[in-house]
Amino acid sequence: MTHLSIGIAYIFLAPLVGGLLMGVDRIVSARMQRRVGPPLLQPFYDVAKLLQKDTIIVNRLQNPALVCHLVFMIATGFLFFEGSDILLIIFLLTLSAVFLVLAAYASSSPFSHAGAERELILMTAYEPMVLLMLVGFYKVIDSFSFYTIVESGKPLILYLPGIFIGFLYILTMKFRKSPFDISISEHAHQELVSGLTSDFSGRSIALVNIARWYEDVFLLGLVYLFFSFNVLGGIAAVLLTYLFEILIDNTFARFKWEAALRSAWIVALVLGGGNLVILYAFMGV
Amino acid sequence: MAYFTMAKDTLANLFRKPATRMYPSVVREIFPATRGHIAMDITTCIFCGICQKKCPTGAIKVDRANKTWEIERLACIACASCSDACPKQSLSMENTYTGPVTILEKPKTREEVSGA
Amino acid sequence: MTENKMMIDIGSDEVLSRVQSYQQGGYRLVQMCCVREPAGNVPADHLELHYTFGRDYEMVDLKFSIPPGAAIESITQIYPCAFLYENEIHDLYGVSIQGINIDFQGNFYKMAAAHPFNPDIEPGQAQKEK
Amino acid sequence: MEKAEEKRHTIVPFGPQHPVLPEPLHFDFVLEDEKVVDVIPSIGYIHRGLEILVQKREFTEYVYVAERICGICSFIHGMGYCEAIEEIMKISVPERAKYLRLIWSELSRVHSHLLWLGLAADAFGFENLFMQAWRARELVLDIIEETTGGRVIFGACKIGGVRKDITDESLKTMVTVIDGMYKDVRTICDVFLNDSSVKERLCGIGILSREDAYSLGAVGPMLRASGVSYDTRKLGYGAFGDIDFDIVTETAGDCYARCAVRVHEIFQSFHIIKQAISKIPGGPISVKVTGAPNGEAMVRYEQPRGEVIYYVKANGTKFLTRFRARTPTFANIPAMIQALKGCDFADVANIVLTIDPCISCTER
Amino acid sequence: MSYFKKSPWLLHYDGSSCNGCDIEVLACLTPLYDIERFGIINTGNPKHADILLITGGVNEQNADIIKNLYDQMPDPKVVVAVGICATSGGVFAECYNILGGIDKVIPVDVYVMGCAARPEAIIDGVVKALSILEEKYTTMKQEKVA
Amino acid sequence: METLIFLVAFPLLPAALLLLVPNNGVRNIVTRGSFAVIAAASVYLLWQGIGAQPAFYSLEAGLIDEGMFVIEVFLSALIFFLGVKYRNYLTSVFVTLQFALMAVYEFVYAPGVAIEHNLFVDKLSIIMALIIGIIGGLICVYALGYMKDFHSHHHDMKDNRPFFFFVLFVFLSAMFGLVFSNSLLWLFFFWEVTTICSFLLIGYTKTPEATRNAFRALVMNLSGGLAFAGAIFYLASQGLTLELDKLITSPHGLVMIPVALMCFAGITKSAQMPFSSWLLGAMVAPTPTSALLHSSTMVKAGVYLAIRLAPVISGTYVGDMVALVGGVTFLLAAFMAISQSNAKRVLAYSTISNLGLIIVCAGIGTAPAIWAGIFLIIFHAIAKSLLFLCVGTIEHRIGSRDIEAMGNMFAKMPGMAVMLLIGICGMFIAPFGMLISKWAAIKAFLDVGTLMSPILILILAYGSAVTVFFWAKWMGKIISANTLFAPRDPMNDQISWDEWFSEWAHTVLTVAICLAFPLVSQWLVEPYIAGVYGKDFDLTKSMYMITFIMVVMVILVPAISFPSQRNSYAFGTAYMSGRNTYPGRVFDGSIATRKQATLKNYYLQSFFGEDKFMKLGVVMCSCIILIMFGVAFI
Ligand code: NFV
Ligand code: SF4
Ligand code: SF4
Ligand code: SF4
Repeated sequence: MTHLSIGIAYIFLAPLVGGLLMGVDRIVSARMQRRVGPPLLQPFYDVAKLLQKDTIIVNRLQNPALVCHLVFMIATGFLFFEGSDILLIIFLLTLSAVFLVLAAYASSSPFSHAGAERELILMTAYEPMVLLMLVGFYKVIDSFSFYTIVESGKPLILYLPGIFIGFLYILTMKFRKSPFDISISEHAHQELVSGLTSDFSGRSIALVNIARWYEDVFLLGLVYLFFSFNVLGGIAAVLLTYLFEILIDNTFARFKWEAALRSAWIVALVLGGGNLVILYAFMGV
Repeated sequence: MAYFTMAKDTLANLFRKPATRMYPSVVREIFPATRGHIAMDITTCIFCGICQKKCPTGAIKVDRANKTWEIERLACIACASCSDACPKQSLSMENTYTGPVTILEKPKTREEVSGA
Repeated sequence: MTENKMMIDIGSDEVLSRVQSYQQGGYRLVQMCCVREPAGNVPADHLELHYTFGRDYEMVDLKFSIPPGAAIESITQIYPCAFLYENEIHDLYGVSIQGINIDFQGNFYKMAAAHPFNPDIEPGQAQKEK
Repeated sequence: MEKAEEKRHTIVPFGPQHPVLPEPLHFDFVLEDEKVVDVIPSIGYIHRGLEILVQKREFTEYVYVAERICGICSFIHGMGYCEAIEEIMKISVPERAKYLRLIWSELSRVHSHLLWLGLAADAFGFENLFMQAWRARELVLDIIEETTGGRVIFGACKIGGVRKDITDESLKTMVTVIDGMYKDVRTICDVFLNDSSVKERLCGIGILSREDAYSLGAVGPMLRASGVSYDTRKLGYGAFGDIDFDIVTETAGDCYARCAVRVHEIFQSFHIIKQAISKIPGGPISVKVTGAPNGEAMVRYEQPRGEVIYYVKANGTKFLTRFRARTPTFANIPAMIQALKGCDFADVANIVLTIDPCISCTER
Repeated sequence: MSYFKKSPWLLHYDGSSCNGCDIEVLACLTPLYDIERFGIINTGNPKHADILLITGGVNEQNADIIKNLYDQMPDPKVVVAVGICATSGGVFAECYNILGGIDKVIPVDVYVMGCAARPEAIIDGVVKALSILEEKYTTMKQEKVA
Repeated sequence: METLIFLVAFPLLPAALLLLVPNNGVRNIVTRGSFAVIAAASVYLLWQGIGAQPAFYSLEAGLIDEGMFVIEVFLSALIFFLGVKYRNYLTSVFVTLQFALMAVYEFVYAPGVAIEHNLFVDKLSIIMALIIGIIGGLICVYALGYMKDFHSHHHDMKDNRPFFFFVLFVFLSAMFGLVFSNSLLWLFFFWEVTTICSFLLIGYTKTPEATRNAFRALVMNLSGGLAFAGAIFYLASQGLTLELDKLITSPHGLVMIPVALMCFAGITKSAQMPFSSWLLGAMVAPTPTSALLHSSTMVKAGVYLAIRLAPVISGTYVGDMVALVGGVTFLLAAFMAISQSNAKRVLAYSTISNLGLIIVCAGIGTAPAIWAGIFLIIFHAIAKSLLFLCVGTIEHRIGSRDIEAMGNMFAKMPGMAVMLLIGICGMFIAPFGMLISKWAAIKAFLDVGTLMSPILILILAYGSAVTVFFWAKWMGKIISANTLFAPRDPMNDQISWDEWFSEWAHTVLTVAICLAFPLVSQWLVEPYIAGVYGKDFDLTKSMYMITFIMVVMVILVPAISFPSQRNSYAFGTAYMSGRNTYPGRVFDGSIATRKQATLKNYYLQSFFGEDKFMKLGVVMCSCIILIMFGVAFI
């Protein structure tokens, strides 16, 4: 029952936490660039404003697809924190991501289209690593459930250092940070204008942003699993990870799709695959 | 392989004071030389019209007969050509810039300036 | 280093051969431009064209004039990058230039006036002559 | 079987409003996946027709218009126009004015290059670097504003000299500020030149061979990055005759080389400014100009983006017959198109920006 | 309660400017002026933007573009003309290819003067535009209800 | 037993009828009627079989055996002759060798071999029978409409529909025979009949390309047949059993060689690398052929055999090698699918890829792996068939089978678009079938217990990642719009009733099977696995609930949110960098032109080029197969 209530708590709290984290992100980024940056609550203001703004659509399918994106993103996180099978949840995450891509396809401007293609490339790039990570969890804990992993008390990070680094690598893609912010961008630094969201407006972008908050919390939940043997340490590690992602964001030039795909695959193969092979070799099969 | 070349500086920036000038809450002093806007001392003006002739945008209108001098702020590029040329030094280049105006405040006709 | 530049008056018929020889001499195209009020004993409605070439720090300017409405040959066969200048001259002065490799057909600049630097010439006249 | 290749051609309108293009410029890109197969540019979004204003403004006032050809390389436009007139009118400008012109023109080169560094960083998605480059640039702008009265439009030149003097004190502080900037700019430039993720985006991208660069008429850093050593400053116009500097060249001809050339030119300009400050003579800063020009002149200067050519033709009245500026970006466009062919869509912004396009200069 | 004041997103379009104002607008984004302090993001995309910031005047070719960008922005929206060129055509007003200020093609709400407009002036202008934006939202809402 | 014989024999009746009565009206009635009968019979078989134990029957074989031998002689002669006629001598060589082996067997060993049960039915057979009966039957119905259109589009081709339908039904009959045979001899016989049927169907149009590809299919499958014959010969010569059920329970060491040979046969038939090219070549045939070959027949025969043999090879090196062939094929075929814009080729590569995964499951051969493998067969058959049928119909409407031509589908043919989308969802999206099986496959691979585990996981990880790419971009194409309100394609209404019926039936099945898969698992798959592996097997029950909810959500959320959007937002034109835009994504281009911004998908040719990976796959898989034989003989 408690698991279920944590799941439900996720539904309500994740956007708050996600939004705050994004607010922190923007301030820290600004400070790293020697700027002052926006107020902490800026992400909420943005979404509130977007909800008030008019929405112009290009294709009738684009908003339903975005609603699906959000709904399945929430479902993903809910099931994750409710303790369901993570493997299945990852598929759900993909589903949600596919809907985002479809929304971009539907809006059919050259830029959102290219953004959609690139997003798909990114998905292709990060997915192997995500799967390998789960397999690593399973190999160590013998379970695919959040709570079994947490309760096992095993320091996953010690078993899966390679996988953790690999996951950090692709986390940068999921957080849409430089060098992998090739498909979407709310700041105007993009040959694709705003990439995926180029042809969304008002409410549509609000949906995308909210879904992103949910996603961020879910992803950090995954990070937490590596450190779950110690609650406080775990939370600290999650925050440090987040900070590290911001640092990466501010110290890298954007990669091109080919470099993103190739490097992510190699990282997954070498770090993820290597870690797995070692696990299988040493932990007995 | 030299990634993270900027990391050290970036992290250090976290602990530096932001370079931001907190305009509008803190207003920086403007350089004396800055070309901000044209100020007029109508009392000394002899309405010779030189400034009008020297103005590259035609922002100044001098009427010799009626002894009026007008400037259209929305056309003045603050080049100080007029103030350089004014034989009486009636015109001077001040270093404060002209603030923005809304559509309502936009002068329908040429703004009359006498004094400031 | 002192500046080494000269301006040479030529006849409009020797343009291509001159340009050719500069090209062979390793000169590159520096600029082309057009003036409406030529100097000297050329009638006032003529246009004067300047083709400038450079090699190292040396600069040569070929000047020739053409009567209004005359058509000239493009030099893009010799200097492909000349197309920008030629299109510009066409749009601003209404000079019709034949055989430009990338011909914008008068759409180089979209302008309120047809040939603003040469108001005498009828709008569209240059195109018609082609 | 259908022709698969043609079916896969994506046509993308790029610009005039586009976040990576600070200025309006349009391309029709034909892409296959993300490879650029064909590109058709179109310009004219900033064509104002300001050259015709010489017929409406007196030649002494036209300098304010000439300065506004472009807000980035504003100073040299004003200066070039003045010097062309001075050449026709055979005015010899006081030495001190020459030095002041030199100092300002080099300052404007520094600010232009720093601006470019920022935009380039933005184009390859390095926001932090963009911010830092522009932060450093503000220091230069402060010097400029303090000495000329304008941040981007200097308004400091006039026919026969300059409008404002710089006090020796200011010159001294200028030296200290520049010395202070060295380190700051160095750290920024080191990232440009050494960071692997930056190199990944610059090395081998948009290669322009020496031959192409030469024959397509490229100028400035674009030309020098392809290994041609050509810098109009070597003509020794103004006070450059007394200044000692070497032309910066690179041989690779790619985006990285162009970036490196600009980076080195920033430091070179610092160096030149310091030399000039140490050599600057006293004396008047302008001479009185009377009469009207008659004749024609063609002069060239080194703008931040390369060689600019001014052609002035006067007819003895206060209104000139023709003023023409052939700006470096105009000359670089064919080379840019050449470099764009076959590149990646993601590199388009990079390549377009490495010519440091300035459309307002180009179209006037 | 409207949030437009807290989160105005910009679209910057460079009309026929000389770049002077253009780079000053960009300078506003950078550390020294940092307009993100006001929640401003330079979106570069009309569909995301609330404020259209235009530098430079209107010429024959970009008149359509400006109109088009304006049309693509969802309501409520305001237009800020930055620089003398954008307000009146400025020094180029008499050129054959300049139609004049931005208000020749779209309604302008705030005029920022200066050649080039100083970053401080641009910030003032944007701040001024915010209250107009808010007003527009209120009227828009009332219209919707009605 | 009667149902079995009925299913095998009945299709021959319509086959004969359709061949002899070349009348369109009769054909329509006979085909639709036979579909109903066959489908009903296979459901009846299910009815009989649920809860029942596997049943083995011994049929009085003498006459039948003789009959089969005669047919075999006849067919071999035919192929030999065709091979010579079309100068495809390799065919003739293979068929001669094969015939020689069988003849020797017939005369030397046959008398000594006693076959106890030649027919049998178990849960796997029932599953296969359902697929063949329902999906195969639906394809035949679809073919009615399609072939009519086909010949009205291609006047240059001879209308030989009676023959076409004849082969279709013979094919079904052979497939039924194949899945019910316990005797390897019979199995082999039906195996060869399917080979020949597919040869005839691929070559149907008689164009040079079709003939060439038909021969390619023939040669490759004959090489598999040859291996099969070799297996029988070996078994007989060693005095081992020729019965499937006995074979898979016999001790490992002895039967490894024939089993390896039979796996090889399975690999050829299921178009694994290096033999995938025949299935790609088969694309020249009319769409019903492709649908049939890809979903319910032919290739499924290959994986069926592999699944059957799984218990023997499980945990052996042969099994590992089989799994590797499947794995490599799975991965590389998925890569190559990315670079394709021809819809049928995408489907083909995806089939090859999915079959690869099934082969992996078979090669691993553990209980969970087999569970996954069987479900892959089921889900794949339905969804892939649906996709082929849709592509076929669309091709006739828009005149292209290129994915890039399918933009705006949603406006032009909404029904078709929905079906296509559901079919694609079925192939890769979470709660739908293929993903459930993939999920199970991952779980199965986790516990393989050797280093195969991480290797297969890696393969799966990469393979499924690219799968998302090529399906999603296709979906994107379908829902992207050129214009806001494209007129409905008038051709939409001309789609024949048969096509509509068949496609909608498939669509419903695709969704229904996802909802019903727990039942299928409980009633059919788990009992089968329990039977073979002797232990109870049950997958996390909680998963059923989640997938059920998910399927419902995936259907409901779009269904609710779409109509609610109807008029609430204003329409605008797409963003084109500020250039003027006009309806239909047209914009003002350079040099005063007006252009359409075209949106083409990425094919990443440089990264996922077909040539590169095809070569790599052929080399790798050939080596692995050689190693497989190597370890089998040792
Ligand atoms: N192109 C150009 Fe300029 C420069 N440098 C000038 O001539 O910037 Ni606007
Ligand atoms: S030039 Fe000076 S004195 Fe003459 S009209 Fe102008 S302001 Fe008055
Ligand atoms: S400052 Fe320049 S533009 Fe303004 S009024 Fe004086 S001369 Fe005219
Ligand atoms: S107002 Fe001045 S600085 Fe701004 S664009 Fe116009 S000319 Fe340039």
